[in-house]
Amino acid sequence: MKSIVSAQKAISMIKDGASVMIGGFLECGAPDMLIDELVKQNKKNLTMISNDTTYPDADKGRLIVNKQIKKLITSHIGTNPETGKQMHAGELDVELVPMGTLIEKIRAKGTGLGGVLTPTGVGTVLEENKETMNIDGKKFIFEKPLGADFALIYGTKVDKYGNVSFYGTTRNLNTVMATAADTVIVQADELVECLDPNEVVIPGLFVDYIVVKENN
Amino acid sequence: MKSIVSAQKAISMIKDGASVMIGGFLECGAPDMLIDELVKQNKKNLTMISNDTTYPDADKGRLIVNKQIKKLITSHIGTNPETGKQMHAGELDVELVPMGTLIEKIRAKGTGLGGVLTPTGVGTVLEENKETMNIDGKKFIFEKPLGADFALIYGTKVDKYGNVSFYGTTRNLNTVMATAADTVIVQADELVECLDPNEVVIPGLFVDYIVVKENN
Amino acid sequence: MELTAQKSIEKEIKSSLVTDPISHSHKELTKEQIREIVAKRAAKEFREGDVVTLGIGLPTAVANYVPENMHVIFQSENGLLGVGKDQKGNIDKRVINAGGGYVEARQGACFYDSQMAFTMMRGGHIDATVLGALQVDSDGSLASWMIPGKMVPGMGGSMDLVVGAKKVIVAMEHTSKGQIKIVEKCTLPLTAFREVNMIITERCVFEVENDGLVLKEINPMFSVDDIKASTGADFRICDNLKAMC
Amino acid sequence: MELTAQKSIEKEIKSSLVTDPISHSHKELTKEQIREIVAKRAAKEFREGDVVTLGIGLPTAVANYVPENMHVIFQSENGLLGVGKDQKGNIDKRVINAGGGYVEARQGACFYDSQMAFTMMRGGHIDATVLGALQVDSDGSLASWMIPGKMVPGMGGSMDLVVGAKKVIVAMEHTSKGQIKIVEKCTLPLTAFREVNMIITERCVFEVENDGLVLKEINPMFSVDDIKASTGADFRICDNLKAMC
Repeated sequence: MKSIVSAQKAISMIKDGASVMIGGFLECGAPDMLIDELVKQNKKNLTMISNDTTYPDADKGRLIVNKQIKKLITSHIGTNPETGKQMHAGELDVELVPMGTLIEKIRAKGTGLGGVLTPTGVGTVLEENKETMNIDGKKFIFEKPLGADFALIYGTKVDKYGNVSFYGTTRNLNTVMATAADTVIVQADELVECLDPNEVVIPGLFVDYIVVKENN
Repeated sequence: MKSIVSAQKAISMIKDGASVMIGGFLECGAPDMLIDELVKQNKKNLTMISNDTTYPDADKGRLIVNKQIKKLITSHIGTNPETGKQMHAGELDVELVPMGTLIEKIRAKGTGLGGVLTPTGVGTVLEENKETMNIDGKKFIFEKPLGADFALIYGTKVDKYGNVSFYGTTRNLNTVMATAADTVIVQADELVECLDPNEVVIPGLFVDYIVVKENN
Repeated sequence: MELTAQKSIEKEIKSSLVTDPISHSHKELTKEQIREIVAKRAAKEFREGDVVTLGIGLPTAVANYVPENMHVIFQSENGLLGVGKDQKGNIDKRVINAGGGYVEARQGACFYDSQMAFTMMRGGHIDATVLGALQVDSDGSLASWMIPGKMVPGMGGSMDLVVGAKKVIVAMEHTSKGQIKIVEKCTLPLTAFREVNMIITERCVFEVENDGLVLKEINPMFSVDDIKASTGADFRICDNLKAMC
Repeated sequence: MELTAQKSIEKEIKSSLVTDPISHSHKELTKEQIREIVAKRAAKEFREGDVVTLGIGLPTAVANYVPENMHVIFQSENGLLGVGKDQKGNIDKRVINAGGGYVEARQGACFYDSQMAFTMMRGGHIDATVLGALQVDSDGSLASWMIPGKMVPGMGGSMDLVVGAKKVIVAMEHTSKGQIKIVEKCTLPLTAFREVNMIITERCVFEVENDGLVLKEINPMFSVDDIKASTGADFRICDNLKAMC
C-alpha cells in the first residue's frame, strides 16, 4: 500500500534547487494540481525537465512565469513566449533536446543503461560538443542518461498499490518519468481499490506517493 | 484493415535461411500454432531469435529437435537438453545473450537507435571481443541492434486493425519483437472487431498479418 | 507541435534572404488558395494503408484531401495512432493532437506513451511525413526550428520524425513574405541533414535526388522561368515534366 | 529461470575443487533442513514494502518465510509484479513465473512485458534479490550460469538482475556434493563481478565488504573452525558474531 498524501504535503518534500521532472504534453496529462501547489509553495531555483512549457497561464507555464525555474531541459518552448523571453534575457538556462532524445535519455536512466546512441540531430548544431559514434558506417550522437530528484506525474486511475492506468493521450512522458526519479509523486484523477492487472501501464513499484485530485 | 490469413499461408512466406524472432517465455505467450506450421513446412537453416528454447516437445523446442535452426540467439537453453547437445556437437551455432541485453538489442533496432550501452556482463566473459565505453567512470558494453526478417508473435486479442492486447504474463518479448522485424505475423487467440484504444499494447501499425487460432 | 511556432518565426525572417521577384505580381495566390493547392497535391503521395504524421499548420490540412475510399492512418507524436476529426460538443481534454487541439480517435485507433510514439517515428515505422520549413535545400536538408538570436521555439519531435520517416515531404509556400525558402544550402540551423525527399509548393513539385533538385511538376499558372526566379537553388528539369494538379 | 539448470550443473562439478571436510560428518543436515535454515534466514533480510526477485530452486522457498504481517512483493522477470501462490484447480497457462510454474497474481499485482521487467531489474528498482550460486568469491563475484565444455544453460535474466538489484543475496548450501563453493576467486565464468552483498548458507552468514568476507552469524551447530575448513576464502570474524537464527 502506498502513501496517500495531500498535494501540500507531497510538494513540501521538494526543496529549493531540486530537479523535477513533470509529465504532460502541453496541458494533456499534466499533474496540474501538483504544479499549482509548487507555484503556491513558491519553490525556487528548480531544474525542470518537461516536454514543453505549455502556455503562460497553464500548469508548467506558470512555473516559468513565476520565475521558479533556473534550468530547463525540454524539447519545445514555442507555445510559451515567456520562456523565450527569459532565455534571451539570460534569466533562464534552457537546454533544448529533441523530443525522442529527451525521452530516451530519461528511459536510459530508468532502465539502467549507460546512455543513448541516436541518429537524431546528426549533421545539425546538436552534434557540436557531443560525442559521436560510427556504427556500421552510420553516425550516432551519444547522449547521457537523465534523472531527477522528483517526478511529478499524472494518472487517470491509480490504485492503492501505486499501479497507474491512463485514458486517451495522457500517458505521454508520465510513464518514462516514473522510472527515472528518486521520488515519484502521482496525481490521480481517481483512486481505486485495485486495478485489473492487465490494465496497468505504470507498475506500482515506481510510485512513492499518491495525491488524489478530488481530495484536494 | 490487416490481412487475416491461414497459418499455412503466413508461414509459407518464410524462406529457408530466413531470420525469425519468436515470442514467448517458455510456453507462455508463444505463437504455438505458427511454430507448429513452421515445423510442418520444415523450413531449414533458420536463424532463431527467442528468449529460450522451451522443452523438446514444446513450440520453439520442436524446431531445435527437428534441426531446422542453424543459428540461435537466446538467453537460456537449460530447459531443453537437445539444444545443448546440438551446440556441443557443433551442429547448432548458439549465441547466449543476457535476457535484458537481448531485449534491448531488439528494441534498439525497433526504435531506431544505434545500439545499447549496458552494464550487464561487465567483468565477465561477455566482455571479451566486445567494445566497451567508460561513462563517468563506469564501464558499459556496447551491443548492436538486432532485427529479423520475420517476427512470429502471440496476442490474446487482436482487432482487425492489427492492434494487440494481452492477458497475464503472455506479453514478454512479443511486444518488442513486433517493432524489429520486416514482416510481423501475429497469432491471435481471439479476433475482435475493434479493441478499446486504451487497452492496446501493440499498436496496429507494427502488425502485417493476423492468423486466428480458432480458424485453423 | 513540430511547427507550432512556424508563423511567429516566419515573421522574423526579414534579413539577408533573396527576395521573390514574383510574389507581388499578378500571379500571387491567396493564402487559402496556396494552402489548398499544396495540401491537395501532398495528399496524392499517400498509398492505401499508409501511416502518416503531419506537421502543424498547412501540413495539417493535407488530411482533408485524402480520397474517401483510401485508408490513411494519421499518427500524432503525443500518443495517438488514428487521429480523427476535431472534437465537437462536450470536449474531452484527455484526447489531443500534437498541436494541442482536441480531436477524436478514429475506429481502430490506439493510445500509447511517448516512448512508443518515437519508436514509431525514429524507428522507421512511419510511411510518410508532411511538414513545413523555414528553408529547405538542394541536398534535402531542412531548417525549421530556430532563428539564432531571434526565435527559438525548439525542435519538439521534428528532428526524430524527419530522421525516421520513410518519406519526408516538405509542404509549404514557395516563398514566405517574399523571401526565398528553397536554397542551395540552408543558412539557418538544420533540423536534419539530407532527409527530405520531396518539396511541394503552390508553384511546383521538386524531388530531391542525389544530384540535387529535380523539377517534376509545375503549376500551369507559373513558367519554368518563374520557378527559377523564385528558387534559390539550381535544379534539373525532369524529361517528363508534368502539370501539377 | 535464472537458475533452472542449477541442479544439473551441480552434478557436473566434480573436478578440481577442494573437498568439504565436514559434509560427511555428524553435522550433516538433510536437504530439507538446509533449505529451511537458509530460506528462513534470507527472509529476514526483507523490509516492509520491499520488491524482491527470487531465483529458482532454494531461493524460491524464501517466499514461504516472510512474516504474515509484512508486505513483500515478489517480482518475476517474465512480467509479473505480485507473484502469488501456485495455481490450484483449473490452470490458466497464461500466468506463469520465471520457472514456468503456474502461479496466481496477488491483489495489487500487474502484468508487463520484458522491457519493463528489465527496467525494474537492471534499472535499480528491485530492493533485493536472492539467488543460488555455483561459486561465490571474497570479492562478491558470482558464478552461476555455465561450466565450460560441460553444462551451459545460459544466463537468462540473472546477469541483469545481479547488476541491477539494490541488494544481492546468495542463498545456497555451504558446499555442494562435498565441493567448496565459497572461494577466494571464482574459477567458473562469472555471472557478475563484485555485485554480491551477502552469502547465506546453512552454516553461516557472510557479508561482503571492501576488504573481503566478514562472518556475521554462525549456526550454533558449527564452529568457526568448521566454517574455516569448509570455506575456500579467508574471512574476517565480526566483533559481534551472532548465532544464526
